[in-house]
This record gives sequence, C-alpha cells and structure tokens, in this order.
Amino acid sequence: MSVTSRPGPAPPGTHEMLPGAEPVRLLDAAGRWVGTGTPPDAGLRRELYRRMVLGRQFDRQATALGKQGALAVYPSSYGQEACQIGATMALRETDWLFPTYRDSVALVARGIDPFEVLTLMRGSWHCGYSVRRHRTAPQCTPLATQCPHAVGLAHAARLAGDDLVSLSFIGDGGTSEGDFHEACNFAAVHRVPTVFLVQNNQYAISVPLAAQTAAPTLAHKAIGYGMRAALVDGNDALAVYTTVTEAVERARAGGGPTLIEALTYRMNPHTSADDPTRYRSAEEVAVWSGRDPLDRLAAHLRAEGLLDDATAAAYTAEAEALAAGLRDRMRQPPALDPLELFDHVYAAPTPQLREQAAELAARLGRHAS
Amino acid sequence: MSVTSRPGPAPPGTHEMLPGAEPVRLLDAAGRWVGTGTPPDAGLRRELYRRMVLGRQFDRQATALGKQGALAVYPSSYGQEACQIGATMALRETDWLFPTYRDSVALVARGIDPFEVLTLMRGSWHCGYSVRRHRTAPQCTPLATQCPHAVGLAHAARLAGDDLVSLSFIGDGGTSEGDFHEACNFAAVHRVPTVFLVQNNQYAISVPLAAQTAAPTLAHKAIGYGMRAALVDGNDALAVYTTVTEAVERARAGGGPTLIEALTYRMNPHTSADDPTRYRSAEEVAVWSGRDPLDRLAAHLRAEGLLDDATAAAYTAEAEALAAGLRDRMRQPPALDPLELFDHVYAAPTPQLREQAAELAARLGRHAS
Amino acid sequence: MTPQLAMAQALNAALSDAMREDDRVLVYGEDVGPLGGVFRVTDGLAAAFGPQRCFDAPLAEAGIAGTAVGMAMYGLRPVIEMQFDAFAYPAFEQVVSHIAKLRNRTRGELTLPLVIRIPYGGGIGAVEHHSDASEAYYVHTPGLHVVAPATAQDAYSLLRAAIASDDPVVFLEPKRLYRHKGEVARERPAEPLGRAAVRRPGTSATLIAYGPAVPVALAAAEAAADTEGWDLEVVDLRTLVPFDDETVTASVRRTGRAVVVHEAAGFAGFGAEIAARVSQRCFHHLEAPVLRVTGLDLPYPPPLLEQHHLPDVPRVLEAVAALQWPETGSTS
Amino acid sequence: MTPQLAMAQALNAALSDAMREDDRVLVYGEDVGPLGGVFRVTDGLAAAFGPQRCFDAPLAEAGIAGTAVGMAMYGLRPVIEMQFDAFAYPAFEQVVSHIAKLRNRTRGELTLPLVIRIPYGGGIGAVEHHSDASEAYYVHTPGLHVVAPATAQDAYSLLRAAIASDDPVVFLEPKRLYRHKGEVARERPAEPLGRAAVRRPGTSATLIAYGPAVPVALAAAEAAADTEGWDLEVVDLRTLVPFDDETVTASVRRTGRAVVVHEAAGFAGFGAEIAARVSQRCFHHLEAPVLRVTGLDLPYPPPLLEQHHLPDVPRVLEAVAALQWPETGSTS
Ligand SMILES: Cc1ncc(C[n+]2csc(CCOP(=O)(O)OP(=O)(O)O)c2C)c(N)n1
Ligand SMILES: Cc1ncc(C[n+]2csc(CCOP(=O)(O)OP(=O)(O)O)c2C)c(N)n1
Ligand SMILES: [Mg+2]
Ligand SMILES: [Mg+2]
Repeated sequence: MSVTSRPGPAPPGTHEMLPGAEPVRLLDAAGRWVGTGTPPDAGLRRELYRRMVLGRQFDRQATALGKQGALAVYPSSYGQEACQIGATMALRETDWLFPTYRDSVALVARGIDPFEVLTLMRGSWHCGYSVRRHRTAPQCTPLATQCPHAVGLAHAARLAGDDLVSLSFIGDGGTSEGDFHEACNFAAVHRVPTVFLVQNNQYAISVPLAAQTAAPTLAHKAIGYGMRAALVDGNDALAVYTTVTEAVERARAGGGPTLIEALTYRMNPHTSADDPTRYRSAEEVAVWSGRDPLDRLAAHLRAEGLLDDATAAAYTAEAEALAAGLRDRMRQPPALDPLELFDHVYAAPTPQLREQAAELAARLGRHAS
Repeated sequence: MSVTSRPGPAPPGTHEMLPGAEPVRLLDAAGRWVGTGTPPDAGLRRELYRRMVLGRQFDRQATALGKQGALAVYPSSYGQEACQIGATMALRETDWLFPTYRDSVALVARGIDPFEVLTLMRGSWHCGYSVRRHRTAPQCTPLATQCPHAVGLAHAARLAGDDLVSLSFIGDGGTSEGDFHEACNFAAVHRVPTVFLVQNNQYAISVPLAAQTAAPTLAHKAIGYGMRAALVDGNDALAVYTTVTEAVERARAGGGPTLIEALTYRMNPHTSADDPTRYRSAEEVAVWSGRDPLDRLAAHLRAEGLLDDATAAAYTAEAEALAAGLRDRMRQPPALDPLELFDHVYAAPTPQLREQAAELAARLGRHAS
Repeated sequence: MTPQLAMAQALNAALSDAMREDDRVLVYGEDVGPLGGVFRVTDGLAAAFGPQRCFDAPLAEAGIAGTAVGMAMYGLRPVIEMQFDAFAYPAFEQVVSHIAKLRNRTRGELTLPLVIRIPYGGGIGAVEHHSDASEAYYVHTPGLHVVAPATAQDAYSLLRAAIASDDPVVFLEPKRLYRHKGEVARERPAEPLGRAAVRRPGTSATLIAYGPAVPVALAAAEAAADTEGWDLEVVDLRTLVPFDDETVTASVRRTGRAVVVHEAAGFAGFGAEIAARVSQRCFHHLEAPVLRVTGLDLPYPPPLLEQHHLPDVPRVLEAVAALQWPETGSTS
Repeated sequence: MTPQLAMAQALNAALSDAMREDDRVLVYGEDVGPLGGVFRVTDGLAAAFGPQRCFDAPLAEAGIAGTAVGMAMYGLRPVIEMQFDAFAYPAFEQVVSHIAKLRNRTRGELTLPLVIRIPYGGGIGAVEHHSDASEAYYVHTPGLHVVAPATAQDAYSLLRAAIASDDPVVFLEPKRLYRHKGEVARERPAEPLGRAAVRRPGTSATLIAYGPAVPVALAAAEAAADTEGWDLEVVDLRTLVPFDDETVTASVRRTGRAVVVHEAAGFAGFGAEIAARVSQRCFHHLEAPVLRVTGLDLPYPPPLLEQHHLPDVPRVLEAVAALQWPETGSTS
C-alpha cells in the first residue's frame, strides 16, 4: 500500500447532494435529443443499442428457458436494458461491477459469455464466470449486501494507488436494507471511488415503491451521507450512460462516491415463479410498454441516420444467433462432479470434509481424490 | 385493533425535511431569550432546571460510584442534561421513552427511582425499573436497536387507537448502524407517531463525528426517509424542549415522525473505563465547558427573575440528598437469588432448565423451587 | 370428514383462525400482503383482515424483527415472515440480543408473544441462499422456542400453539413439504409446545428427525421393514426447543440404537445436541454409537447437486446398517 | 530469554509483526485507531503504520465485515475487530452468506484472507451484551475457521496463522485472559491451524476445553490430583474448526472418560459436537458417558450473578466425579 492522499476535486456542496427536480433526460419520448451538450460519440450510441438488442434477446431466451424449467429461476431484465447496459458501458475494463440476480443483461453487455452468466440460474454452480477476469462479482442475492463489497474493493484499490472505480447495482427495495445504509456511509466518509446505481423499477417483488419509501426520491438519500446525488430517466440509455460516466470519472479523479437513482420499470414478473397480476394492473404495465428503452434509442439513431434497416437486421440476426447458441448449449446436460463440492470450502479440505468426500465417493461407487 | 386511517396533518413538504441552516437556539450563550415566540411557561422552565440540577448531581454521584467500583460501568451524561431532560419533559406520562445506556439522567428526569436506574450499571440485573409503569424501555446497549422497538410500539399504539408517541434516543455513532436506517424508513413509510432524537455529542467512544459521517448534519438524513428534520442546540434546554414538544405533538396529531439532531458534547470519558486523552484535546473540552447547559439555563432564569439564591440552594440541597440517598442504598449488598436466573427465560422453565436449576440449588445447598 | 390440506394451506388456516379469534394477532413481512407470500402462506389475509392486520413492511429484516419487538411490547402478537432462512440473518442481532432476551431482561415483566415464520431448508431446486437450514443458530439461543412441523396437522396445530405462546417462537416451515397434503382438524385445541411424537413405533432402532427429515426417516423405516427386516421407530421431534427428552430417551432405551437425521450441516448442527444427550442419557442401553445422517459440512450446494447433500433413504439405511448389529442379523 | 507478555500484548505483537511483514495486512473496526481498541489490542498500530493501515470505520458492523469482503477480493488481508461478541451479530449475514461462502461460490477463484477478531466470553463483570460466547454460531457455518487461544503464546502464534490463512478466520479472544501473562516467542513460525494441544498429560480422564475454559480445566486437574488422586489429561482445542479429531480421540481412547468444558450455554453448544463425536468415535473405549460442564441455558446473567453461570473448578470436579468410577476409586 502506497497511498498518499491525492488532491482531488472538492467535496460536494449541499446542492450537489440533492437530485434535480426532474430526472436527467437526454432523449425525449420520441427519441429526440433534448440534452444541453452534444450527444455521446455516434459509434458508442450505436454500440449501446447493439448491446441492448443482444441483451433483450438474451433476456427473452432466458425467460423462455425459465418457463421450460431449464433454469431454476430467471429474474428478467426486460425494460431495464437502458439502466443495465448504459451503466455497464460507462465502466472501463479495469473497473469492477457488483451486480444482483437481476442484472444478467449487464453481465452480457460486460462481455461475459451468456452461457456462463446463466450458471447460477441454471443451478449447476453459484457463479459461472471468472470474477477476476471480468472484474465482475458474482451476482448477489442477499439484498444490498453487494454494496459494502463494492465499497471495500474500491477503497482497497485506492489504497493500492490503482485508479479504478466500482459500481454496485441495487434495486429500489434493496435501499431499505441496513447494508445499503452502511455501505453508503462508509463510502462517503472515506470518499471511496464507487457509484451506487439504484434501478428503481417500482417494485420489490410485489411491493410498490410507496410501501418502500416516503422520500421525495431515492436519490434524496445521498445528502444523508454527504454524497453526490443524481436522478435519471432509466429508460433513456444516453441519460444513464452519461450520468454514470460522469459519476465514475469523478470518482476516479478522487471526487468521491455518487448515488444515482434510475427510474425504470420491471416489465416482466419478478422471476419465472411470480404472478404479477396479484399486485399490479395491466394498465400500468401498458403505460410503461410505451416507454420502451430500445424503441427510444432506435428512434433516436434512425432520426440521426445512425441506424438503417440493414444494421438493425444485422443486430437482430446477431441476437438470434446468440439466443440460439445459448439454447443449444443449455440442451447439453451439465457436466458436474459431486465430489467437487468438497474442493472449495477451504483452501484445503478439513479432515472431516475428507471423510465426507470419501463416503460420498463410496456411495457413488468411486474413489475420493 | 380498531384503527381507521384518521385524517391527519399533511405529509411534510421537501423543505420541512431539511434542517435549517443554523441549529434552533432559543437562549444565547449568556442565557438571553433569542426565540421568536414567547418562552415556555415559567414553572416549566424552573422545573426543567430543577431536574437538570438533580440530574447533574445524580450523574456526579454515579460517576463516583463507577470510579469506586460500586458500578460495573457508568456512561456519564454530564453535558447532555439539556438534551436528555428537555426531551423527556416533552413527553406525556403515557408516551414511551426508549433510552440507551447513556441516558440515565433522562430516566431520573422521567421520575424513575435513581437507585432502580442504576441496576443495570451495578450489575444486579439487566433492568431495575418497571418498564410498563414508567413506559420506559430498558436502557439499550446494542446501538440503534432500540429505534425499531420505539417505532413498532408507537405503530401498535396507533393501530389500537391510542394517541401516544414514542421517543428514541440515539447517539451520533448509532446513526451509522443499519437498524437506525431501517427504523427511520419504517416510521416514515407508515407515518408512525415517533421521534428520533440524536444526541450528537461529537464522539462515539473515541471516534469523532467526522469519521462517522460526511453529511452536512445528521439531521440531513431525514429527507432520505421523507421525514421532518430539525437541528437544535443541544445545550439549550428550552430549544430542545420546544423542538421535541413540537415534534411529539405533531406525531400525536398524525403528522408522522421527526428526526431531531441535538448538538452537544460528552464532557466525561465514554464510560468509567475510558481514557479520552488518547483521542481528544483538553482545549476542545475546555471550549465546551464554557457552554454548560445548566449555566445557560440558570443565567436565563436568574435574568428573568425565576431563580433566586434560595431556590438554587434548595435545588442543590435536594440534589445532594438524592445523591446521598443513592450512595447509602448502594452500600447495601444487593439481595440476589441465583435461582431466579431460571425464572425468566420462558413463561415456564423448560425441563432442561428445571434440571439445571436443581443442580445449582444442590450446589448452593438449597432446594430448587 | 377431516379435510385434506396442503401444509401451506394448513399454515394459512392457522393464521386466519388465529387472526379471527384474537385481534391482537397481526401478520407482516415481505410480500405477505397482496401477493400472499412467495409460498402463498398468507394468501387472502390482507383481503380478509385489512391492510392493518396483514401488510408489507419496507424490505428490511432487522427492521421487521425490531418493530415486532415494539409491537409485542404494546400487547400485540405479531407473526412476522422472513422470506427464506438466509434472509433472516440480517435480523440476527434483533433475534439474539432482544427477542430472546427481553423477558429475561425485565425479570418477566415484558413477555414477547412473537412468531418468526421462516420457510426452511432445501430440496426445492432453488438457487443459492434459498435452501439454508438455520435451526442450529436458534436452538442455541436461550429464550427462543424453536418449532419444525413435519405434517399438515402439526403445521396447523403447532402454529396455533406458537401464536398462543407468550414466548418468542422461531417457526421453521419445511419448504419442500408446503405442497404435501394431510388431514387437518382445525377444531383441535392447540397443544403445548415441547412434545415429540412417535410417528412409527418400532423395536430395532430409533430414527430421530424433525421437519423435512421426517418423511425421509419414515420412508427409510418402510424400506428397512420391507427389505432388511428391521423394525425402526421414528420419532418426530416437532419442537426442538423445548426438547422432549422423555420421549426420545424412552424410545432409545427401548431400542438400544439411534440415528439422528437432519438436513442442516452435521458439524455442530442440532443433531450433535441430540446425539450427545442420547449418548449420555441412554449410555448403558446403547448397543452402538448414535449416528447422524445430515447435510454435508458445506455451503449449500447448487441445486443440481443438492441431492448429494440432503439425507435420503439410502444414507439413512446405511447408517442403520452400521449400528453394530449382532452377527446373526447382519445379513438378510 | 523469551519475554513475558499479557495476552493482549501478544495479540498486539502479532498484528504489528504481520503488518510489518506484509503490507497487505490492514486493521480496522471501531475504536481500533487512536484509542487502540477498548482492550488496547491495537494499541500503537495507527501511529506505527498510519491511518490507512489501521483506522476506525463508521460504527456499523455489517459495513465493516462487508467492506472487508471487498478489500479481501482486491488482495488485501483485512483484520477487523468486532468490539464484543454480541456486537458481531449485526454482521451475521455478511459472515454467513458471504464471508463463509465466497470461495465456494467462485469455485475457488476468490480466496478470502480475512480475520474477524472478537473479544470473547464473560467473566469480566461486564453488563449485558458484553459477555456472550458466540462460537456455536460460527463453528456450524462451513467455510469459516474458528480459533480460540488460551495462552499468550497461542494468541500470538494462532493470530499469525489466522492472518496467514487464505480462508476467513473467526478469532475468539478470551477477554478474561487478556491480562494473563505468558512467555511469547515471536520468532516461532506460524503453525497451521487445526492442532489441539495436550496441556497436561493424564491417565484417569480427559478434560476437553478451549479459550477461557482451559485455565479452569487445568486448575481442576491440579485440584483433582491434589485432593482426589485423579490424573486428568487436559486437551486445549485451540482451533475449533478444523477440529483435531486425532488428538481428542486418542486421548479419550486412552483415558476412557471425558468431560467437555466451555463457557457458552450448553444446549446445542459446541460441546454437543465434541461430546457427540467423542461418544461415537470412542464408543467402545468409554467407561462412562461424556459429560459437559458449560454455561447455563440462559441469556448471559447480570455480572453479579455470572459466577453461577460460568464453569468453575468445583463444577468440573463434580462432573469428573460422576464419570462412573469403579467402586474402589469412588471415595478418596
Ligand atoms: C436480505 C434479503 N431479503 C429478502 C430477499 C428476497 N427477495 C429477493 S428479490 C426481492 C425484492 C427485491 O426488490 P428490489 O430491490 O426492488 O430489486 P428488483 O428485484 O426489483 O430488481 C426480495 C424481497 C433477499 N434476496 N435478500
Ligand atoms: C451494535 C453495537 N456495536 C458496538 C457497540 C459498542 N459501543 C458501545 S457505545 C459505542 C459508541 C456509541 O457512540 P454514540 O452512538 O455516539 O453514543 P454515545 O456513547 O456517544 O452516547 C460503541 C461502539 C455497541 N454497544 N453496539
Ligand atoms: Mg425493484
Ligand atoms: Mg456520541
């Protein structure tokens, strides 16, 4: 550890710790640019869209696999592609991502093999990709517990003098957990280079936002930690990308953490096991259908001449190929060795685990390793 | 339960969820009334002072007992009398108080026998007073865990149609705990008639406020829950009393919870076991010595003709009698029956506990009951 | 005729009957309101009793457990749900430092009639964190009662008893039995907690189990009777705390052999307590060491491997076979 | 000459040596910085290694444990302090659902070299919540190592070993031994975790203890030798997980009798596992049931009553006397 306290940007002023009155929106409902500056680079906008198309198709395929019982469960990202992909693309390869069970599409956008992404949901292991190679933590199920991990990692990196940033995804429901509070507070006190992105998809399983908070917005929690706040239209990929990029780069420069709330909607059931008709209306879902993040970005790109039918068709074809490949690979039964269970409890199995492994091996008619 | 949702005051506006730029102060350093309205009733002001004198003397005596080893430990309230007593006097008898280990002086002001107050610290039992009779929870040691209790109790009372309010004390350090977050959030979402009073005495044992939060003030946490906020000079008993009274009465009327931060200072070591020279300067302590809450209120009362030497002497005499009585009663060895240990684990002891009681009785040469 | 109910329905009936009979009973947690709980155990309660008696709290388990303490202090009888074993851990401090101790702290002045319902254990093919078996943490915490039903009738009766208890109860509902049906008599008076049941009388050895392990033990006993000629007694503990030493000890003294079966990891699991007590109390009656058939000492495996972790009939029979039978009976 | 150090000083030396040798080691928690910890175990570390290597985190145990996970993921070796057993409970979810499982979750890709130091147990006359003995919760959680030293030398060596371990270690420091002095050789290489020590060889019966119960067991053995003529062997487990079956089993097979001594409540305490294992593994060598001398099954008592809760020499001797000695040896 060779850290010296680097002179960084000044701590935020009180007004920066409160979100704006309206969410940041750079594309209007029809996809027209309504931002003040210039839009992000054209190639990037197209790439964002391409990954959203891939993500959407991946999600559709995974949802189908969930329904068919090929996955133990699948929590869909449908409707949240702008949040997940916009945020992920704001990260450098060296930055770290801390996703939840909800964020499979972010992982695909991060470049992780979709088949590996689904390992957890398939049930063959708890995490299927290399955490180190992708600098992406395992998808986290216990709500909000990933937040302190992201904070600790970024703090350690800063102590090491490495200029990386961590980003944790969290849901609207997850913000009610104590771990969220403790992570935000640690991050703000130690000015940790980290970003909290709340995907406010309006529900925690069946529980609507109004039963989760009485705050004006979730972004209003930032000032209670002394952290910068931002509120963003979560179905506007450019707004998410731009806002997260700003926060990430400020964190990298030593400006401390930011809490971003992205307003979006979970179009599908909570998971393949859920029945949303019990707690929300078709009308509400219909309203949000009209705000589709892919449609919005597509309209923008077409109007700007950045997307033509041929490119769109190519994206669709690529997405279909991805889905088909995934489907095929899912058909192969997983090659699992029950004896591997004993290999990863400790660096070396305890004598007790060796005994248990031998017993299992015997039951399986095999010799323990 | 016979609750109907009563029409109450409107939910707070955003500006009410942020504290004022300056702490509420009704008496200046010299005790002059600087409030806008009229001061509280003269009798009340005098009574506040009387209880502060008693509290101070109680605290001094308890501190001495701690040093002599007659108590297992004693966390002193010296310097925080205005907070503890101002807040406690804002409650009706039917309201509930949820104190921490720090708030012994509040309990004395609440009318609990000082000897019973010290049961926990003496070590003869975990709580020495009747919780129901005094509507005062046992002093709570695990930080912030009392907050959800206070919220739950007030919520239950509201469900029952009873118009009572709960008040939880908490320290600056305690606000960093997840339980504080979860309690505040529940209270705000369900508009529970409760008040959180943070005694910001600048330290959590050795850890200064700056290592605890980067927020502009702790009161700025309120808006993250959608709750009313107040920041108050915690060494100004009239400011504390008035602010807490407003919050309590608003809660009673259905106006929901309030988060109040009272700025004060822990004049003594954390407890009798602490060595504060390791982490704070004599100069800092000296500055706060000059802001003594008793001196300020005394100056005010004298200037207003509400306190003369005779009355002051009477208070002092009463306080000395209280301390002397306490000292005397502490000299009696506590009458403790080890077999009582088995009586309060469950409504009826399990067979296993009956066995253990019999064994202990035999060891003590007695018959188990 | 006594109706057949799935265990989840029996639990629902218990909640609904308790709420009807006593308006101090209220139910809250995560998704227990309009959704009726992820396992539908609270189905219809919000509609029937209103949003004050059955509601969704903000998503915060310590907050849920902590507010329940306050509600119980005020005289309500809260029944809170933790969505899965692993999601009760955030409430651990409230459970251990307050719920278990408040009566004791106040020398009995405050009672704490509070039930913590936890969908318990694995075997349902669920992803990580949804299959923990956490009873060992609670049974070691004095001040808590711990209950684990294995039948629909017990689910009903024991939940009624738990709600009626003036002490806090951790109520472990075996997830994989939620859809198992059985007769449920709702009019039966609630039994006191703390009584084990002999589910199958036998003479050769005693299988001691609770919750989801009971059907496994019963199936093993049937299989043993069919194929090995062993007549196994099966004791269903029903209540882990208070522990029914009398029934367990009597059985093992009679049979002279015992196997404990549970789903949680074996090391320092509840089976250790059972084995230790039985070994001590039946010392001179034991023909063989008390054996344990339990989950492996691993973090709960991914669902596609969980069958290797969970006790099953062959493993129980293997343990029974290892109970040092006299030579004559060793082959069949 | 090997210097005499109090256990708290030995721990301080271990931290300071580890920090000096490996700059990935960092220490944080509550009051561990300028104050040096409420027991002074971290005294001087902030001054010696700077506020980045030893600092006070915001007062939030889940946050402390959770950030330590992230730090370990990045390659640091955090040593965090929980101020007392009961104040580690807020971190329980992080400990059970992450710290114990991260290696497993990632098929071994992520190691988790992290030490959770907890001032452990009672006997110091402290008020409620300051004297819990919480090992049962950790030993049952696969993925954690659990260590409890009983001597100053072990405090030093085992803490070094814990910090050197690539797996998470719950390190339980017996509060009432903090001021006990012993020789401490700092140059000794760190031993691997998992070895018990025979502190006193003997032939009549084996006392199995760990942490603060070890001096009690040793005192009982001395008293027994003096007054009863029993020659008691005392095994100090040192590491609870991994458990040293070999040493324990060998001892009890030799002596034929065993008493387990620990401070935590007995019911489903760690002693249950020890008694169950010993009963099983030494079945044909046991002359008497394995007995346990433990804390009572109560919330920790107020300090003025704690002596009735804690195992002491007379209770240990009572248990030894109950080990069904042959008639000739029963009176002395
Ligand atoms: C600590 C914890 N408690 C409960 C759960 C069960 N659970 C899984 S998802 C969920 C809702 C989460 O809602 P939100 O944070 O809004 O995320 P979303 O699913 O909407 O993306 C709940 C209650 C959990 N995973 N972890
Ligand atoms: C959950 C928990 N963690 C740690 C402690 C140990 N502890 C006791 S008091 C204290 C400092 C509390 O500071 P603050 O909340 O500011 O209250 P104050 O003592 O200053 O009144 C600590 C860390 C505790 N009691 N509970
Ligand atoms: Mg959500
Ligand atoms: Mg403080």
